[in-house]
Order: sequence, then structure tokens, then C-alpha cells
Amino acid sequence: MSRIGVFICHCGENISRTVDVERVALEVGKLPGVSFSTDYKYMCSDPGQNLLKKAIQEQKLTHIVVAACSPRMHEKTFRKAVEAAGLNPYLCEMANIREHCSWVHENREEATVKATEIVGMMVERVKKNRVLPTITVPVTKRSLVIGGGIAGIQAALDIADCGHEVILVEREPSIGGHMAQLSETFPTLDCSQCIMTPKMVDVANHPKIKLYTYSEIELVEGYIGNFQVTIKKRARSVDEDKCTGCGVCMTKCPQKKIPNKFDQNIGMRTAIYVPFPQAVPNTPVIDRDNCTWYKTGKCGVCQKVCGPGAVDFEQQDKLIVEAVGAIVVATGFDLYSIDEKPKGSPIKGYGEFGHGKIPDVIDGMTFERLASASGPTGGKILRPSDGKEPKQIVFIQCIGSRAREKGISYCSKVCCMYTAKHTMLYHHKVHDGQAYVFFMDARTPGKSYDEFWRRSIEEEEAVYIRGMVSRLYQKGDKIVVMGSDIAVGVQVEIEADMVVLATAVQPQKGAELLAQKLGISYDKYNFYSEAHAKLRPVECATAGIYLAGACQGPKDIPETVSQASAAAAKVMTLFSKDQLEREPIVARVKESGCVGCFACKKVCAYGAVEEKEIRDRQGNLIKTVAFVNPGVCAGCGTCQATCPSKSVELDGYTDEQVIAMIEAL
Amino acid sequence: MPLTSQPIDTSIYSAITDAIKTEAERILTEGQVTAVVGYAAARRKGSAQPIIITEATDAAKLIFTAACVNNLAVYLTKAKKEVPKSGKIGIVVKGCDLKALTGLMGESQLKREDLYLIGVPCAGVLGSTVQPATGLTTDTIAPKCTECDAHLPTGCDFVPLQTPVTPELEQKYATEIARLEALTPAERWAYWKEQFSKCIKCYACRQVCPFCFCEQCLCDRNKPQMVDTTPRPAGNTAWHIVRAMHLAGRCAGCAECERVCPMDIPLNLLNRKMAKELKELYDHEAGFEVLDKGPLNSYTDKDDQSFIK
Amino acid sequence: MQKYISQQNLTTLLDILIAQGVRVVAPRMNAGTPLYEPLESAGDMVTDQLPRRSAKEAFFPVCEDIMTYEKEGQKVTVTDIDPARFPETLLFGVRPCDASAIPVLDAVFSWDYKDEFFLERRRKTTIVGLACTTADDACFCTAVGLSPSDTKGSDLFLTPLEGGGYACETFSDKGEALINAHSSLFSVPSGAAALPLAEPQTEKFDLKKVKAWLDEHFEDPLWDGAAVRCVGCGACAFVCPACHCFDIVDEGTEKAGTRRKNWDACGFWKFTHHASGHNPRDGQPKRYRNRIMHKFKYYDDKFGQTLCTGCGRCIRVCPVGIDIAGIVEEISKKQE
Amino acid sequence: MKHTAPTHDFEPKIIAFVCTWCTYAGADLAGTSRMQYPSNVRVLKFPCTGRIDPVFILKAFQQGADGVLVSGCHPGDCHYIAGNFHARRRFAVFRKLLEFIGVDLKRLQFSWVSAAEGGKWVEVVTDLTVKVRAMGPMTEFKELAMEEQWSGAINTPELQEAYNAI
Repeated sequence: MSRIGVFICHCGENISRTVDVERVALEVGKLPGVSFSTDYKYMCSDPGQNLLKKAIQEQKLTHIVVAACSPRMHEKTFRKAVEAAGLNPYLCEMANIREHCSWVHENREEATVKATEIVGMMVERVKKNRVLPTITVPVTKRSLVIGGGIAGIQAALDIADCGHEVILVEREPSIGGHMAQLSETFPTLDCSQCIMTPKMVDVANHPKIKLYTYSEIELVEGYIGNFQVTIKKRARSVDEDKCTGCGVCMTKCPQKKIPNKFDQNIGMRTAIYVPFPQAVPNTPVIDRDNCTWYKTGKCGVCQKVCGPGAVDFEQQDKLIVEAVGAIVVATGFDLYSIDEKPKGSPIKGYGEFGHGKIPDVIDGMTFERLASASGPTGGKILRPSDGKEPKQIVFIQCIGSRAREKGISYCSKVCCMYTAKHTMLYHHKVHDGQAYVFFMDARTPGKSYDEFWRRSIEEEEAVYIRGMVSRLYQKGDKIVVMGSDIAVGVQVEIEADMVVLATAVQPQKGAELLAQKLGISYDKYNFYSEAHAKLRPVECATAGIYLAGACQGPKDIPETVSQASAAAAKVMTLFSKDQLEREPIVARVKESGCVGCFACKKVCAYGAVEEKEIRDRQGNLIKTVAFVNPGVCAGCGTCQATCPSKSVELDGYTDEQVIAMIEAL
Repeated sequence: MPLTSQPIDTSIYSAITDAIKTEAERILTEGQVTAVVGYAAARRKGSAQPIIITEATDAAKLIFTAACVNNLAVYLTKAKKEVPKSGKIGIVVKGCDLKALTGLMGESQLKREDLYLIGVPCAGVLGSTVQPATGLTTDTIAPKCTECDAHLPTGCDFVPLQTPVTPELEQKYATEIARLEALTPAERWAYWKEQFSKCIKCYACRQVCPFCFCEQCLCDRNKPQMVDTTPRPAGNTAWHIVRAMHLAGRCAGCAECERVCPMDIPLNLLNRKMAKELKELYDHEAGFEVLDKGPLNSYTDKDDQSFIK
Repeated sequence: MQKYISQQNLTTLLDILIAQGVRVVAPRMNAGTPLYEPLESAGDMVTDQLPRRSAKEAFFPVCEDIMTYEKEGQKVTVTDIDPARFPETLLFGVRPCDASAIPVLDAVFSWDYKDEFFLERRRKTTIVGLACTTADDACFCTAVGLSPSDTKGSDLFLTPLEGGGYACETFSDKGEALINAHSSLFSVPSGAAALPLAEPQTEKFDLKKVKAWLDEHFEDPLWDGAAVRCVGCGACAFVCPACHCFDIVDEGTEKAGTRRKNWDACGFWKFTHHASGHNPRDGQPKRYRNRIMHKFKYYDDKFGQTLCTGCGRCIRVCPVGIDIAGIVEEISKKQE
Repeated sequence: MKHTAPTHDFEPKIIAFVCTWCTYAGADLAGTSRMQYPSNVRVLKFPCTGRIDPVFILKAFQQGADGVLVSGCHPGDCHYIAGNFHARRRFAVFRKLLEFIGVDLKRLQFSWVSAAEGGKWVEVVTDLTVKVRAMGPMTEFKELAMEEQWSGAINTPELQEAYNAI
């Protein structure tokens, strides 16, 4: 039989003013199983806690109910006290007779009756409480960073600088991401590559960073502290260990007219290539789709000219398994295109802008490459169609973004600022040119941002027209831009030489597939979902996985870098202990009753439920049952309510406890 | 709607019987399956009972008649461990039975590749209170058959080439549900109270249900006793509510529970009512395809919440 | 004593008894199902259908309370249910297959432990049997040595006559007392012929041979064959006039509750499930074997009686068509 | 201190099943804000509405609740991502079942009350209490608990008393 101790707190007068605490103590003292009950002025004070500890020892109490304020206030306090007195902390429950009783009722009789019943309910509950040991999970102190843009680079460097190994995986042949493509950056106009490349080199040289470029995530298994990640390292056809990065192969490659994705396909590259000269690693890769050797079995020039003999046409894709304890997802963004979309797609293109078929209608990233000193035009703003310098240039904002009719309702956040930057770069490079900007409203919160935007108008002479463009069409070598100026209320028509569209920021293609591999959730646009929009913005709901950069939503560089460092800090917090300790409020499967219907697995939002085979001594499969990984389980209990045979039980909220409470009423 | 009893044509059943015999013999002889679950004639005139055969020579025992009422899917669930577990199993299924198998596949209880499905084109079977030797008529037909939308099972490995002729019948459950829905809550309570008071907790409804595959029923657990085990009105009502809730979104209407109830409690009425609600709320109909997640294991952010303040 | 009672007088008799506060239990329809239940009026009686459950529940209820308890602090108060409280009952219109099971049950309930709950109800109940005029192909009372006019178990036995009314014959003091108390409603035997009685078609089993075979065949392939299709429900045992297993459960809360005695069935997997998790009857064939053994061997060993009256209810309700008559017939043939 | 709370002939028993993150916290807020509401409600705390089994509602009615409230986080606010979405479906279906069995759904209230909605908690609890008080006791399950199979019935005064004690 249990020996329950009940302690009724007066909370000064907060409780005792309305609740007759002495009477409550007297009444609950009569309940079956209660062997000690008392009241005290301030249970949470040191003397109060000492009273509790003393009673546990002297009265040999086995379970404790403290009737006081909300458990949200002092449950930890009393559980600690109970633990100090030698009882398992989970054998202590709180009855909330302050927030839920004395403070909300004025009638002393009613409040006293209610308080007695609340305490009685918790007495029945605590009888069914079990000793719950704290759960510990070992932590592998290595981390995986997915994506080698500025977010991934920053997170990787921060973690590695703390002395923990980092596996950095990048899909493209080089790290750098979109930031490496940019010319200058707002609001300071410093050259993107100048600030980016040193960080890329740091990554390459860091002893704690293992870099896999031209690689993708194949499979993620395990849970917080214990992930096994299978990485597919695609065949580069060049041995990274042998290659010196001399570049002779590229100069000799006969295939020279392949559009370079890094240059938004307006610059050309060879079949064996590095995407840009400052690439890290500086090891070329053979684009097998465009290489003569792979297409015809002839050529092989690169192999012949390669001094160290690094070119290897036989190289195969490799699967590498890495064990890590934490994962930072930094897969970044992609840009919306105005092209025609497949039928039924929720996102639409812009037929009224010619669906991307007008050659001199380009997007902002292409403009970046034109403006970049290392870009295909050497930093000159030239039209893709005929290489002429545009004298009239129109920038149109909010293409796709905030356009519900196109399927995207969010703001892409960075376009106002980069368009202002573009007008400046244009003005610096084409002194006699005129830039026009069609915009809905300029969103420039951020340090020195609004000043920067004003400068583009006031000093760099950009003409901002508040209104939207309804149509674009080619007329001779001009592009007619038909729009409205709602500030003045007139229709505007501009014959432009070039049009730059500030297209929406979208998640990377295939973002949802990666999310499924990782077991993390994503929104309807495929941006990854943080665990809490306000208070856990860099954590995923899936424990041990963190988010950095634009994969979670549109972000500019400073914001991305901040989040990357924040994610790194979260990883370091995890790595600060050898064992991960967590509250033992987790679900457990009673294997004898489980029939393996996996309804629990279907409703688990955390992927905590696994399938486990039960075999006899001879190794014959008896049945497959559910297994809840205590490291992953968040303790919501949805599985238990779903389980038809109640073969999974949430510790701390078992059916026995709940039914005991209901029956006490 | 015929007012008087009309015979229902079951002449195709003898050709179906022949086809089942031949097919079962073939798959057993060729070793495609280790056993076939089907129906055989029983002692009482016109009656049939489930049979599990493992020898090709026993295939001659298989029959199909209007007395072949059982949903044999129950023999493939974990609650029934006696059926050989190794190898592929052949099973004779009516359209309604097939829906149960489909559901079981979605709930990881069966794998399609472990089954050889012998589908039966079915014009209907007899109701539960009818003597087995009685002919099939619009009066003697099982109530579930009046609402059948699967006379011809689809997706089977073998279906005899017969087309059942089925008259348009008054949909017995739909009519009864509508009648009960039109009553006041107190009147409905009185109706069910009377029905449930007859219950003796023999659990035939549970034991025969393909979806009651739990090795240990929630109602057989006693820590805590979630549902009173005693066959008193209170415990009976709780049991039938829990049962209907557990079957919601899963039951495809084989109506075995109702057929076997020795106290004639219209259990399938509860199941059909739940099915109707799931159709209206989530456009879900059980048993047509193998679903990764059932309607109560999934959600959308637009689900109805008009009942929530 | 032999008497005659007209249909009219019979109705009057029952209505008088009901008015006197006697609980008159007879076949009636409950939500479409024929059951032995207390009548509010004799007119509610339905005698042309065999009730779905047997008459045993008049003595051995589906569920009965045996005590209540209350807890306060460390004190537990137990209150026994006093069987003296049971009402006087007339169990009327009982088919021979039901009535004949009642003396069979007397043996087990008054054996080394006297079950006062059963016995007190038994003392307070007068049983009026009714000869059986309808049978279907599940009936097999004649196969187990009974008949549609068997008077075993009846205090008073009625036989329906050509031209209406019933021939009445008493078999106990209780039966005679009933007639004497209402003698004006009874008259001298009319001499009219009895209505044609039911004729079950099943051949008579040689119960000695059946038992002889069972004595030797605890392990036998027959069990697998008979019960592989059994789904493990309790329908057969619960409708059976002779099955008498029960389970005792406590229901209530931490503070108060009731101890109850409920019907149980050997077909349930839980019936022999040990707290350790072990189950000596692991599988339906073993459980079904127990059912047959208990009826045709164990009960005979202990009390010299057969625990089956051939009512055929288990055959009718079995979800999967298990046919006890067929199985016993097969056993009896095996012993040739 | 007031001692003059209005008295009623019948005070219903209301059982509330709430999630800890939103509604329990909302009820705490009502307390810290010293809002006043009827004392009829007894709160059972769960991590999430996803944990709340329909059987609990049934059990509550069986144990004599006259009204039941289930309350959790607003859609999209679930601390456990989707527990409330699962609960929403589960209860949408369960209430239909209870309705079909003959339970008056006015006795069963569902609500979303966030941690910031102390006022809404008060409103929901007050409304349900007033509504159920007007309806009178939930007799159906209580009567059912007294019912016996005819064969087991004896209905002695002692037994009646014992039942009343339960």
C-alpha cells in the first residue's frame, strides 16, 4: 500500500484566503492510501521544502502531492526537493489549487470543495505513478552540414572552430552557393567574392572539416546524437588527390560552348570545368553529358594533357556512410522563373511577360553575373541578345512574390534591397543610362537599409514607379513595358533595352525529397519548418536537426549568417555533454500486445516510431512490433490515443493514471 | 421496389463452385499456395462453413452458395494463429470480404504478395436469422447485400467469368440510419439501450471481425479497466461504443459482427453510420485501395472544425 | 397429479401471479429477439420460438453482484448480498431441452461448495415445462437421450392439446402447490390428443461410446479438424443451457465497488491465461476440446451426467458453423 | 470575501481534458488575472490533445460527468506539430458516434484556448456550465450504471445505497 504525503500550501494568503486549507488537509487525509497530510504557509520556501523532505524521511512516504500553485510554476522545484529526499522525482505531483481554484473563485465553500476534489484527483493519480529514470542518449560529437553556401560554410566553420568534426556536403562541384555568384552586396557594396572566398578557403583548409562536393544525401537513419548518413559522392572523373588544379585540362578541352550554370547560362564553359575560378575545391569535374569521350568514346585530350594523371574516366559514384550527432540543413534557395509551368502546378508562370522567351528580360541573378567583374562580360552590363549596352533599363519587383494569383503569397524579402543595389551598379557602369523600377512598396527594414534604398533614388537617379507591370513584349530591339503609376494614376509605357525581374525566392528544387529523407516537416512552398516560429527558429521539430539560411524562408546574407551561427550554437549545446539527458515523459511499447499495425508510426510527427522484429532463439521471425525511440520521442502521446490495443503508453500520462483521476471525481 | 418477396438469381453459383474447385486444385498442385481458405458444405441441409485445405485432393470439398456468409479474411489475421503462416495462402473472397483484406494490407497485417485471391462474383448471401437451406430472395438476403457496391471483386488473381444479376433493393442500413437520425437523442438512447441490454459479451462480434486483430483487446486489459467487462447495460454500451470507434474509417461493411450476434444487435448500423460520417467529413471510403494512412491516422489543415469553439 | 388448463385460464393464471408480485419469467420478444424474461403481462408471452438464450439464467444470471465494498482511509467495509432477497419466480414455458439442464446444473452448484446464489433462486422458483412442437435441423435432444416431451427438471409440465388448452402433470410439491393454489383454473384431464410433437432428425448417439473414445483421445487430430475454424468467441457457451463457467471481477473505483460473478466461456483465450503469460490451452483446438470433454466426459466422470441437452443453440449461433452434433456423431462412429 | 454566490438547484459536474501547453496555461492565466468563473469544472492535464482518448470522455460520462470539455491549442499552434489535428479528426468522428447513440452533444464541448486566452477559458467554462446546468443532470449513463440484467436484479435497498455511494 502506498504511503502518500499531501502538502497543502497557503501561498501566503493567496490560497488560504478562499480555500479552507486545514479542512482540505483533513479531508484528503481520509483518502485510501494517504498516510500524512498537512498544510503550510509557503511550501516553495526553504522551510516549506524542508518540511516536505523531513516528512518523506520520517513518515516513510512513497508518493507526494503538493497542492499549491500551477505545476507550470513549481513542479520542478518540488520534484527536485523530493529527489533530494531520496524519492524518484516523478513520484511527486502538484495539485493546482491556486490558478485553477483560489484565484478564480470567491465562494469559500465552493472553492474548498473544489480544492479537496482536485487534491483527491491528484492523490489517485500519484498512486499510479511509476519510478521514471532520466533518459540518457549517447551523443556522437560530429555534425553534418548540408549545403555549402554561406549558411553552410558559416555553420561548418563555427562548429569546427569549437573543435568538433564537420562533414560538409555540397551538391555542386564547388562550395560557395549563391553568394559566390553575387557581384556586390548591400548595403555596403563590398564585393561578394572578396568576402566570400576567404571563408571558402578556410573551409578547405580546416582540419576539422571534411568536405564532400558534387555529393548528395542518399539516406538518413537514426536520431538525435546518433544519425547514420549515407552520402552519394558522384563521380567527378577527376581524382581529387592527384589533381593539382593547374587547369591545363580545361584550356585543352575541345568542348567550349557549354552554358555555365554558375553564370546563369549566359557564360560558357568547357566539358571538364570548375564552375568559377575561385572554386573550392579547385578540382575540375567532367560534365559527362557534354564530354566527347563519354558521348563517342573518342577524344580523351584532358587525360592526355594531365601531368599527374588525375583524369579517370572510369570513376564511379561512391556511397559513404558517416556517423554524426547533429545535422544542420542549409540547402538555400532557388529562384522562381516566369516560364510556363506544368499543368496543374499550384505555381504559375507569367504569360503576360512572354514566359521567359524574350532574351533581354532577365532575372536579378543574371544581372549579378553581368555586373560581376569575374562574370561572362567582365563586369560590363551588356544585353544577352546582341551584346549592346542597354540605355533604358527597367527593374520590376515582386515577380512571383506576394502574387497570390501566381501561387506564392509570401514576400521574398531581399528583392527591394538588391534592386536598389542593381540600379546603383547600373548607374556606376552605364553613366548615361536610365533605370526605372516598378514596385509595390519598398521594404527596407534593417541596419542602413532604408538609407541605401534612398541613395539609389536620390543619388543614383533611379526612377521608382509605384505600380505593377501588366505586360511586356518585344518591339523591334526594344521591350515595351506597359504598366501603371498608381501614385499619379496614369498608364506608363517604357521602351526599354533590358528588363530585370526581381523573381521570388523559392526553396531548392527537391527540397521536399531531402525533408522526407531527414524526417523534417516543410510548409506548402517546401520551405523547411522550424520547431517554433518565435522561440525555436533554428531547430526542427525533429530533434538534432537544425536549420540555417534560406531553406527555412527568404533571408539576406546577414540574417543567414546569424542563423547559421545560431544553428552552430545549438549543435554545440548538444555536443557540450557526452550524454543527452531528457525528461522521461516518452512513449513505450508493450511488445506483448503490439500487433504491428503501426498506427502509432503513422501519427508520430517526429518519426520516433520504428519497426522492430521479434525473433525466437532460432532466429525465426515471431512478429514485427513498434518501437519508440526514446531519444526522438517528444512525449505528446498521440500514439497512445491512436493505438487500438493500448500497447503503447506514454510514461507520466498512462491510461491508468488518467482513469484513476476520472474515477476520483 | 418490390413489395413482396422476389427470388434472387443464384444460378451462377454452381458454375462458380466448379471454377473455385478447379482453380484451388491447380494452385495447390502447382505449389503456388500452401493452403486455400474457402467454404465447404456442412452437416445441416444447405449450410456451409469455412474450411482450410492444404491438399489438392480436398479442393473438391470447396463450394460457393448463398449460405457462404463468412468473411474468411478473419482467418488471415493475427487473432487466428492456426492457419499455416508459411508460404502463400489462397483465399476465396466476395467483394465485401476483399475490402477487409485491402484494409488489412494498409494496416501492415497482410501482404498482397502472400495471397492468392480467388474472387467470387456474388449476387448476395443469406441473412443471419434465415435457415441455411432457404432460397435467396429479397426477403432472405443479408441486409449488407442490399447496399453492396462490390458484386464483382476487382484486383483478384482469379475470378470466375460470371456476372451476378442483382435487383435494385431497398438500402436497409441507409433507411434505418435515416430513421434513427430523425429521432431525438433521448429516443435514440432508448433504442440503443434496449439493443445493448441484450448483449451478453460473448464477443462473437469482436472475434469474427477482420479488423479486431489485436492480440490483446483493450477491453481484455485490466490495468486500467477502461471498459467494464461485466455484461451489464453500462459495460455493454461502453463496449459497443469503443468497438464502433475503433472500426471507424476501417470497417468496410462485411457485417460479420451483426450476422454473428446471437442477440441480433444491429451492430453494422453503427459501423455504417460511422462510414457515412467519414465519407461526409473526409471523403473516405474504406476498402477500395490500400492506404498508407487511414482517415483517423491522417489530417489536413482544412479539416472541419465547426464543432470546436 | 394430472389436470387440464385452457389457454384462457392459463393467461389468467399468469396475470394473477404477476399481480401477486411473483416474477413470471417466460419466453417473450425483446427488441426482436425471443428471450426468457419477466413478463409484464401474460399476453406478451411468445411460445412458438425457442428463446435465444437458455433458461439457466433464472438461476445462474448473466451477471450477478455478490458483494459491495467501500474504502475510507485504511478501512474497508464489505457488504454481502443476501440471497434471501431474491424474488419468488415462476419460470414458465420452458422447453424440455432447457428444463432438463437445470437438475444437471444442481449437481455442480451443490457439490462441495454450496452456491447459495444458485440454490436460493432454485428454491424460490417453480418451473413449468412445455412440450416442444417445433424443431429445426439443429435440434438434437433425442440424440442425447431426451425428447420433446421430456419432463426432467419441470415441477409442472404442460402438453399442448388438439383443440386448445394443455394437459398438466405435476412432478413435485411445488408443481402441486401451484395447481392447488389456483385450483379453480384447472379442471380434470380432457382426454384430447396431444398436438404432434417436434421430431429432431439427428440419430441417437451412444453416449457411452462417445465417452469411451474421449477417455482415450485427449490428443487426437480430430480436435484440430473440428476447431481450426473456431474464432474463440463465447457464443456457444453463453446460449448453452448447461454451460456454467463464471468469472469473478471487481468493478468500481478506488473508493467503492462491487464484486460480480459473470458468465465465462472456455472458448475465450483469456479463460486459462495465467498471470505469468503462459496459457496451457494455447490455441482454439485445445479450447474446443475442453468444451467437448467437459460436456461428454469430465461432467460424466464427476457427476454421472451429460452436460448437453441437444437444444442445438450452439449450432445455430456459431459464427463459423461448428456443429457439436456432427462432431459427437463423428466421435461415436470412431468408437465402432 | 463574498459568501453570496447564486445558488442553484443543480450544480453540474464538468470534466475538462486539456493540453498543458495552451489551454492549461490559458486557465493559469485566467487565475493570475483573477478572472472569476463557476467552480464546477475539474481539469485533467495532458501533454497534448493528441493524447486524449475518446474512452476518457466516455469514462467521464460514466463516472457521472454532466458535461465534458476538451480543449487544446489552436490549429497550427500545437507544441507537438500535429497532435491537435489528429485530435480534431478523432473527436469530429467520436461526437458523431455519441450523437447517434443518443448523447446530447450540448454536453460535450470542444474548444481551442491558447495560453494567452484566459478570457476565452473563462467564457468556454462558464458557457458550458450554464448550459449544462439548465439541461439538468446527465441521467443516461447514471441510470445505465444502475441497470441490471433481469436475472441478476434484486434491487434491495442496501444495494441501491451501495450504488449511490459509487
